[in-house]
Amino acid sequence: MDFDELAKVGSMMGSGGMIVMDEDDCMVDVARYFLTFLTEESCGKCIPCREGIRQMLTILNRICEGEGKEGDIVMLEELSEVVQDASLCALGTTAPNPVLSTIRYFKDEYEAHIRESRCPAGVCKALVSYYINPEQCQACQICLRECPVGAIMGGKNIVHVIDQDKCTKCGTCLDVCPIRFAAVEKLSGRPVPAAPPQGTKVRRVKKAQQ
Amino acid sequence: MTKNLSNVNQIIAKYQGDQSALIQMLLEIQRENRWLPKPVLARLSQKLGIPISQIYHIATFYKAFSLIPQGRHTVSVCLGTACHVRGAPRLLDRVTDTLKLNPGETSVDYKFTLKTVNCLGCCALGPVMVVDGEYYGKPSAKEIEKVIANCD
Amino acid sequence: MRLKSPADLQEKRQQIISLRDSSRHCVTICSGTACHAYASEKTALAFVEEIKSSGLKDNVDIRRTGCHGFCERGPIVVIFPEEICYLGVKPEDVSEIVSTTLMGKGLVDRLLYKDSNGEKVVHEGDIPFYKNQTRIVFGNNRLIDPKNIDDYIALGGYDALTKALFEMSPDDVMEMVKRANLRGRGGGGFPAGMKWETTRNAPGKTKYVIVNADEGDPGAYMDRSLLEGNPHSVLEGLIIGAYAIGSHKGYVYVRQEYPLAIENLSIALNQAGEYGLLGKNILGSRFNFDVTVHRGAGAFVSGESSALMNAIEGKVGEPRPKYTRTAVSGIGDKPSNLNNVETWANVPLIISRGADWFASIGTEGSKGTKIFSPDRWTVGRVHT
Amino acid sequence: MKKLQKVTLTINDREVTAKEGMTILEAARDAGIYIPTLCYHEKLAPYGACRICTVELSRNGRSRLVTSCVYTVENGLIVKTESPKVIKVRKLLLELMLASSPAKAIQDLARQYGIEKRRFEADKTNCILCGLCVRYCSEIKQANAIGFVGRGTERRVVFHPEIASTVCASCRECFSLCPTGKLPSETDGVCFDDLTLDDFLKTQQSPA
Repeated sequence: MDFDELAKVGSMMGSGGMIVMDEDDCMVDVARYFLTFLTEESCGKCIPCREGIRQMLTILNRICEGEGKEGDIVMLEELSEVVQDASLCALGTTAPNPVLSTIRYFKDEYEAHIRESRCPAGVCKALVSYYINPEQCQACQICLRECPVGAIMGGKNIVHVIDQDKCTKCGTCLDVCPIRFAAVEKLSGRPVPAAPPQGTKVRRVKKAQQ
Repeated sequence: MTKNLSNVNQIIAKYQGDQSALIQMLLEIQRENRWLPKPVLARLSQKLGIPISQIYHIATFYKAFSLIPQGRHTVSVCLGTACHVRGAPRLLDRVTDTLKLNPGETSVDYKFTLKTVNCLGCCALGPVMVVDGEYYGKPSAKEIEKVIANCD
Repeated sequence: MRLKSPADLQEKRQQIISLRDSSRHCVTICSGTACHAYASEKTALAFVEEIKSSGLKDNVDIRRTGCHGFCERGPIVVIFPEEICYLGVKPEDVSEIVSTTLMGKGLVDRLLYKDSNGEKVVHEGDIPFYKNQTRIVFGNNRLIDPKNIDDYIALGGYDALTKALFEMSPDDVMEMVKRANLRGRGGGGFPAGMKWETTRNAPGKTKYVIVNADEGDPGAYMDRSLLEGNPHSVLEGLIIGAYAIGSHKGYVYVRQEYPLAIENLSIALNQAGEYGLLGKNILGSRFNFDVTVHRGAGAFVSGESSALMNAIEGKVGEPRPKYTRTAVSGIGDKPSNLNNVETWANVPLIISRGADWFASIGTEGSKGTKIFSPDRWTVGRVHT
Repeated sequence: MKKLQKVTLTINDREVTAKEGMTILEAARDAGIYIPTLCYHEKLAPYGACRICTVELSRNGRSRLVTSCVYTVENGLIVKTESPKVIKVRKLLLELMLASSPAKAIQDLARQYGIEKRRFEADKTNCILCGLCVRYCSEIKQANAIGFVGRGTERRVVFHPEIASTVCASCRECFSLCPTGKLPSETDGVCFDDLTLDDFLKTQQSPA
C-alpha cells in the first residue's frame, strides 16, 4: 500500500483515512454518501462540478430509492468522465472516484438495486422491509414497546405483526428482539409474506429446541 | 444592537484593520454574538473598505457563519465516513425527530440549532452527537431525549 | 528565557533533563480528541485528587499528552518508567491503579490489553496495534505534553533546526529533502523537495511557507492528532523548510472545527517565540521567521491550495482558475510553498537522521511512513 | 518593459504565432479559429467557470484538457479545439446548463453541437452563474452592486439594494453581457424578481 499502488486500483492515498467495510455496508449508499458530501462542499463556481455532481447524486438517490433505471450506470460513467476532465480543481476531478471504483468492483450491487429493487447489504431503507417470522415470535412484546411509531401489533401470547405502512424502517425492532428468538428479519428484494391472521397464538418453542 | 457595533470596532482594531483578516474577524464576531447582524457587516465593509458583496459572499459561503441568531445550544451530529457506516443517518433521524429541526435550522425560540459536521476525530465512538462541546457516542433514543431535556 | 545560540539550547536541554528523574513515576493520560470525548479529563482530575490524597504528590508526575493512536480503547493511561498501559480507564478505576501500581508494584489486570487468546499485554509497545508500526512521526506523542515546549526539547527537539541553520546551507537542506524523496502527505504525493525548489527559484524576494491543516475529508483525523499532540515537530519542520526556501513568513491554516489543535499550536508558537526559536534572529543565526495562524471557517474546498491562499488573503476560499502553480504565484501572487501537516513533521527527522535513513523506510516509490486513521476492524471488503 | 517574445504553437494542425503571455483563446481568435465561450470577456480577468472553451493539449505524447481562456501559450504546444474528447465535454456541459437555463443562447450552442435529448432536470434559475455581471460591476465599474451568495448548488447572484438603488438606474451596462438574458428580462433594474438578498438569507437557515 503506497501512493502508486493505490493509484493503480483507481483510488488515491489522500490524507490517509481508511475505512474497513463488510457485507453490511451498501456500496451504492457509500458512493451516494460521498457525492452528498461533495455536493455540499463544492464551491459551485464551475459547471462540470456544480451541475455534474448534482446530477450524479440525483441518479444515485433514485437507485437507492428503488427507482433506478437501465442505463443509469452508463449515465453515471458518462457524467464522471466530464466531471473528471473538465472541473477546475481537484475536488471536481477526484469527486467521481468513489462512484467509478464502486461500479468497477461492486457492479453486482448496483444491478441488484436497479433490476431487483434489492439492497444486498440491507441498508437502503426504501428497499428494505422488516418482518416478524410467526414461527419464531414468542410475544415478549419488547419490540412492540420499543417501536418509536407504534407500528407493531400483538399482545400476550399473540404473534406480533409489523404494519408495513406505519413502519419507518428505523430498525429498532431488529436491534431489541432477543437473540434467542431472532424473530425479526430484514428482507430486501422480495415481497413481505402475508401477515398471519389476527390473534394467532404463539408457537411455544421448547427450551431444549432453542 | 449598539453592543454589537462597539465590539466590532475592538475586533477591527485588534487586527489593525487588515483586510486579509476579514474571515478571522467574522469568526470572532460569530463566536461572541452567535450570528452576524447586518449592521455589523455594513460597519465592517465601511471600515475595512471591502465591498459589501464580498462580505456577503463570504458570510454565506462558510458553514461557521450564520445570518440569523443561532440557538443557545448547538447540537451537532457527525456525518464523517466512519460515523456514516456506523449508523449516523439513523442517529440523525432520531435527533431530528427529538428536536423537530432539520440540519442547519434553529428552533423558533432560538434555544436549539441542529448542525451536521464531518469527522470530529473520535470515530471509535461513532456515531457521535455533540451537545455544547460534550460528546455522546452511540446514544440511544432515550439518552438523546434525556440530554436534550436537561438543556435549560 | 531567550536562547541566543545553539549552546544555549544544549544547556537548556541539560537543565530540563537534570530536573527530571527518569526513575520517578509519571502517569501519562492521553488527552487527544478521541480520549477527550471519552472524558479523559475526568480521569486526569481523578488522578490529581487521588495522588494528592495518598501523599504521593512530590514523587509522582502527571502528564496530559496528545493522541497515542489506539483511540478505540480510550481513555489511555501509560505509567512510566515501566510503560504499563491501561486501557479504558474511568475515574472510578483511578484509586485502584494508584494503590496497586503506584504504591504497590502490582498490576490492575482487568485494565490491561488482552490479545486474541486471552494473553495479557503490559507494555504499550507490545500491544499488537502498535507492535508492527514504525511510528517515527507519531511515536513521540505519548512522551510530550503539547502545552510544554520543554518536553519536546528534552527529546532532542530543535536540534534539527540548529543543524540546518548552523551546519547546512539552504541548498544542503533542499538536497537532503529531495534525496529522501519525501512525498506530500496531503493527498497527491507530489515530491516536497521539488515543490520547495520551484518556490525558491520562482522570481520575487518575498516567499511564503504554509501548513495545510484544513483536513476536511470525512473520516480523516491524523493531522489533528499530530498538530494537537506534537505542534513543535510541525513548527520545527516549517522553520527548516522556510530556511531552505528563503522565506521569512509562514501561515498555519487550521480548520476552526479543531479548537484543541488551535489552542496547543498557539501555545507552542508563543513558547517558541519566548525561547528565541521563532521571530527575529533565531538562536543567533540572523535568520528571521514569523508564523500567523489562520482559522478556516467551514469549507472543505478551502483545503485546495489555491483556494486556501485566497482565504488567507481574506477572500472567498474558492480555487483559482490559473494553471500557474501556487509555488510560483500564491498568496498575493507571491511564491508560496504549501505542504500538509504530516509532510512538515517529517522534515526534522530527515535533517537529524539523514536522507538515507528516511529512504530506507517505506516502499520503492513511497518513502517514509504514512499515518492512517483507520476505523472499524471488522475484516471484510476493503473499499479503496 | 521587456519586449514580448514571439511564441509559435500549432492549433488544429495550423501553425500560429502569438505573443508571450497571451492565452490560447486569444491566439486562436487572432488566427481566426473559433472557440466557444460563455463566461469570457476580453476586458475581464479569465474566470474559468463555464469550461466551454475547453481544448485538448498534447505534448510529447500525453494529452490533457485545459480551458483555453486561462492557459497561456507555450512554444511547441499542439492544440486541438474540436477533438472528440473536447466535443464530448462541451455537449455534456451544454446539456447540464439547459437543465437550469434553457435560454436562447444556450439552446443555439446546444443545437450547434447536435444536442437533442434533455436528460437532466434542475430548478429553473435561468442563470448559469458565469459571473459576467458580478465581475464587470466589480472590475470595470468598481460599484459592486451585484454579487454571489451561497455555495455549491445553492450559489446565486443577487443585487445589493443599498448600492444597486443608487448606481444601477444610470448604468445597466451588465445587462448586455448576460448570456441567458436573465438580465434584463427578470429585473426592474434594482433586484431580481425571483430572488432578493433577503429572500436568499431566509432560504439559508430559516427557523423551523
